[in-house]
Amino acid sequence: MAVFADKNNKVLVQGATGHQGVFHISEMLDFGTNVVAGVTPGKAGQEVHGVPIFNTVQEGVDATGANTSLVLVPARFAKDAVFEALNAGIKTLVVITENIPFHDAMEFVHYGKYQDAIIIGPNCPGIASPGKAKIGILPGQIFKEGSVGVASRSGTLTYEIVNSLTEKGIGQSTCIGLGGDPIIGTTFIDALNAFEKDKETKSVVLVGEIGGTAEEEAAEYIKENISKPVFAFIAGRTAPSGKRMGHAGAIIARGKGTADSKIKAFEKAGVKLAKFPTDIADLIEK
Amino acid sequence: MAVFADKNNKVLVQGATGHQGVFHISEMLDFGTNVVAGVTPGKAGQEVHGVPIFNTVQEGVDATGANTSLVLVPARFAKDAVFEALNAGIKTLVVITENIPFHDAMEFVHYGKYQDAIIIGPNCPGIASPGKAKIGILPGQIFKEGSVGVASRSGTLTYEIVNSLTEKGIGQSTCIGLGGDPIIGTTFIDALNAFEKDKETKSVVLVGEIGGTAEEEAAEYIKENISKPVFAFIAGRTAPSGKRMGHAGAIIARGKGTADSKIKAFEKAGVKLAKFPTDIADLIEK
Amino acid sequence: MKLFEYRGKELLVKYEIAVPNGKLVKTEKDFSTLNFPLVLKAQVPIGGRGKAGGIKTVKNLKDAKENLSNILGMDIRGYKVGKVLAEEMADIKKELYLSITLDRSKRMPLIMASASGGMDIESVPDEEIFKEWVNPLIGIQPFNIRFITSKLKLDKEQSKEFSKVLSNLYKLFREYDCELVEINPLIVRGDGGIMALDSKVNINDDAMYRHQDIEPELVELTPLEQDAKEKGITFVQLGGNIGVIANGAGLTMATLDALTHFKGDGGVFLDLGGTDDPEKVKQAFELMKKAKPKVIFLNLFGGITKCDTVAKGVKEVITKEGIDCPVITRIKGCNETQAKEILKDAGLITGVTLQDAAQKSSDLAR
Amino acid sequence: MKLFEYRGKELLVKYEIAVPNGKLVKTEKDFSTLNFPLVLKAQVPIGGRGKAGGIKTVKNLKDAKENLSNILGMDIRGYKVGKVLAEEMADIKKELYLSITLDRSKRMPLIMASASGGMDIESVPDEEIFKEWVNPLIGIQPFNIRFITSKLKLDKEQSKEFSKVLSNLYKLFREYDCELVEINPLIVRGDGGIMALDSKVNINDDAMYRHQDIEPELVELTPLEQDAKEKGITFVQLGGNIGVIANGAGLTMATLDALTHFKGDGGVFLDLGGTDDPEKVKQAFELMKKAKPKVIFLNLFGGITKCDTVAKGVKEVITKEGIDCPVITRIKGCNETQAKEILKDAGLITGVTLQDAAQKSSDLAR
Repeated sequence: MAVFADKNNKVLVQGATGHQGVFHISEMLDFGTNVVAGVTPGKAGQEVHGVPIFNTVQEGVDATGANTSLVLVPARFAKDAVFEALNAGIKTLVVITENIPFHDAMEFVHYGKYQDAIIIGPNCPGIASPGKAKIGILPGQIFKEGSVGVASRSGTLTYEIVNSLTEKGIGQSTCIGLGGDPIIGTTFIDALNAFEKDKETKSVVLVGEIGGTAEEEAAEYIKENISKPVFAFIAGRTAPSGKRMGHAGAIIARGKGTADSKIKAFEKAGVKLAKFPTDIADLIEK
Repeated sequence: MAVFADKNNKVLVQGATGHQGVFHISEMLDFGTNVVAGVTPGKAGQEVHGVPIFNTVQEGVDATGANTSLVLVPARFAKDAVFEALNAGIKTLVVITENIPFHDAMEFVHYGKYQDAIIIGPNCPGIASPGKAKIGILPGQIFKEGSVGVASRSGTLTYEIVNSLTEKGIGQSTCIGLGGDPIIGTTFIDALNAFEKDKETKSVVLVGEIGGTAEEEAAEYIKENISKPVFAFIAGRTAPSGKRMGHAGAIIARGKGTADSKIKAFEKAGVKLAKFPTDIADLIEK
Repeated sequence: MKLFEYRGKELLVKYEIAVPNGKLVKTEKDFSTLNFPLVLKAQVPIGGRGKAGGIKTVKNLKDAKENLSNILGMDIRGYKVGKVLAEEMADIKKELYLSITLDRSKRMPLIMASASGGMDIESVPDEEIFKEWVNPLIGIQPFNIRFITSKLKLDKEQSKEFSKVLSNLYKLFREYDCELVEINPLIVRGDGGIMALDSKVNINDDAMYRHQDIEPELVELTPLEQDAKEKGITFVQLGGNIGVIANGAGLTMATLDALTHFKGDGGVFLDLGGTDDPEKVKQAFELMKKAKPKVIFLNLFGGITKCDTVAKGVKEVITKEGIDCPVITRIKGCNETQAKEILKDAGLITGVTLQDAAQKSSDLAR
Repeated sequence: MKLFEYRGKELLVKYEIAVPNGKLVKTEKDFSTLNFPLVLKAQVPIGGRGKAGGIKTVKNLKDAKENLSNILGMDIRGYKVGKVLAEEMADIKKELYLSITLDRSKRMPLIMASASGGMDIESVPDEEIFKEWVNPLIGIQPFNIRFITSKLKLDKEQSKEFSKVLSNLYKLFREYDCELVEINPLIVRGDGGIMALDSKVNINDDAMYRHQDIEPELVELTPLEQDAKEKGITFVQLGGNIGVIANGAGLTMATLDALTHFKGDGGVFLDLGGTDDPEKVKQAFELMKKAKPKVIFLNLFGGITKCDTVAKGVKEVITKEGIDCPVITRIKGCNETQAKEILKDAGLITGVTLQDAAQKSSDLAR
């Protein structure tokens, strides 16, 4: 099983012929992902690592049966790209692009709901189910098949954590980079809900950070709905108020979104918290 | 069972204190409908036939648990009323109002899909499941409990047909007035799909008319998906091209939407067609 | 409401879509600001005016005067020409087709475009027409425009121009609550610019209250239909000699169908709707009388509307004002017995069933 | 980007929301077009300026000149006042609160209003704040406005005015890609009109490219932060003395947290992001040097970015340009062994684990 990404994803890459596109198509193919199409307007007929390029998503879908899109286009074209994919019937979207105006993200997240699609991101590294598929830009070599589900608002921090799990022999079912923006399509709650249902997943790791109340809501959700053990790490315990810490979403605004509040909420929900990112593996081993 | 309307509908009426509202709340209560709330901005605290009136749909929903709305407000306020009901969590809407600009209807039909709601109408008489509930302005006395499902684009014509069924002792599971506008929320296909699943419904009557291609699409759908016998009547066999025959949707435009085309499509799909509306009962009896 | 070409073009200009230099012309003087050669075009709310002689190219003033006087007053399929648009000839390099209309099934606006413009779109093969749907929740998006534009084999500059035209045309379609906007042909000029040579703009009647800047055109309806519209009565004039009054559009259509079955010929479609207001019944009968049918067929189904209430209204009109043709009635539903009594009192013929009444009406009209 | 009050008000006026007659004042002359009494308001991108003495009421020119010179140049919580807005006193009958912000959980704009305006909204009891969410697919609708307006106990005329203000404010919020628009207080004047006495407008940085009409304010960032922004480097100055360079925002934050655990004190947050461009690594180190930390802690996780590529960049900077503080490194991931060799060559201290390196850094900085 695994969640959101597995052998059933037929992946189309929007922004396929750019530097990032070419590189990550190759990386995804190496991981075993079924990359079937690329889209760059005006470049139909070309190929990238054997993957055919189309002018429009619809043409790519019609020709290859793609059901998933990886969005790598620049921020100012991202909304259009997501709308195009949704209208062409794509049901799983992974939006890597960062710096998308959040009003754009709001619109496409709600339009995604209208189209019954799953949107992961924006401003995320994507998703990887070891042994099955990687849709995104996560480094392939850090993963190992297993039963820990990981959902995270941060990129490198997740790699760090996943890598430490793998080093200790703890494999992962699926790792989801949810994205560091204030508006994201798939939240901790969506991920928890999917992991709870997934037979392959035995425990869940959440990697949170300052800003917003997604962790607090996840904690409430865990209390009522999640039977599997949940572990968490929260970044930004020492971040000052009012400063944007790298991610657009990582900001303590008007006293809301502190790491303390998130840590307390998780503790109340029985979630075990790690002090250092690399501690998670030890917590799970216990 | 029955479809769309039964004892589970807790009905809120938007435009409750107007002439139509007051009259039809009484008629619906007589039919046995669970009318729980009315909404007219500025009239909170009043009652109509014992039904409490609220200023907003949200207040009505919060106080009464209403899950269904009957929209009786004037055309220029209809879009706002539908949006308000959808945002308040109403999941079944019956929009009686006619002359709603179709761009407004397009927007609320798609927004209804986003909210996972069923919208019947606009420009329709509503829906009645004899012995269970009536949500709309159909005359209560013509119905009889039974197993024929009726879906129709026309009001009085449906009453005529239902009445002739009842006179011959043939009862109905649910009668749905789909509405006479070019843009409607629930189509023949939606109705057929619901009737097919409904254990109480044994056969289906479709009442179509000129304009659009809803009947042709229904015919295609019947071929593939419907196992129950379907009967139909099409109005407007002698209507000229380009003239709007009463309903906004009843127009043959650029050669499309003729009764002939619809009749042929139904015949191909094995649907039995009545020459006169009052013949349907005879066809079913056979 | 269908706008005349020249008024549709005023809207195009408002949305920054270029049209030829032109104006309505009535007298010689009106030509003074225009450069020959010109095209004179009869303003009628239907297509096919070219074949009917409503479009003429003129090279000089003499030519223009002669043709103008021919076109003004001309009858084009029932429409008398009252207005003529004169436009300067355009330098046509390419003719495209572009329209936005309503897809009832998908419940979305549908964009259609073709590189084969200038002819009736019905006669263009399907594979040469490119279609794109716009979701009303998000409106037109760059990818919609890109798709259509990419199919038309335009060069880069033309594509850019065409994209603007399409984007603006969609705006017009939405903001003016249109049922249809069609430009055929939309031309590429010698200098690469894009220009609308014709316009069909059809605004949703139900939304006219939002568009007070658009003066209603009165030419679409017959005088009686116009009269009915003002009174809020649904009234359509047809070719035959039997006037049908019923309540509800579907029932009225079904009644006309029943007449046809018995070789009768419907002349008026009059839908009383849900009314049981005697005043409205009276107005309806008066309108019907003005249409001078040979027979009137009144078909009522009583639901929320009580049959006897309508019958009383009918009786009052007929006894007070008289009627000079036979009236066949067929009454069914709520309080039908009382209604039948009332109408019998008023001397009307009552059919037992719809078939029976339709047959009687058809026989009497022959 | 947070706009100064006066520039927020320019936007309000653009959206037909009334503000007091006023202008920026620098010299005596600037007061000539204003009617006393006036309010002088320091323009800073933070709240609480009233308490800090940044707002003064003045009755005459003498008063005004004196207070203006006091306020200009004043330091308000780290912001030097460079601009003062003078506004005519308004006739306040009632003070309301109105804002539109982003609800991250619902992923929708959130309207908040209260009849208790004029004070910090955080101190208004929850039950006196009325909330309404706007779905971005359909935008603000009459029912949203009706709900908020009905709660504020306004009379009919005021309600109508307030509805317009809210509708226009939402337009501004959407069209200018705002994160926040807040008017506190929004007053009802003696004559019944509605007027904005203050404005907070915060535009999403990621959308600034769509708003070329808005000149960026430079006051929010420290000079080094501004420099970093121009170079596209994520750089935040904090209170402490340890400079942290890591790749990825979450990892950088976690590194700061680890320092704190060992009683270290982060002074710079520098996120290299996904780069392995030696030029960018160089720029990052140069910026860090300018911030004069006591210790630099470089924490790298190599994923797609190879550790050795970054290490080469670091080595080059350090060997070419030197560095005058200890650099502790902790390297993990792709090609970590090679990277460690390179950095050792460059004379840097390598920690084995995150904890180890954080402890070393903290100890050295003490």
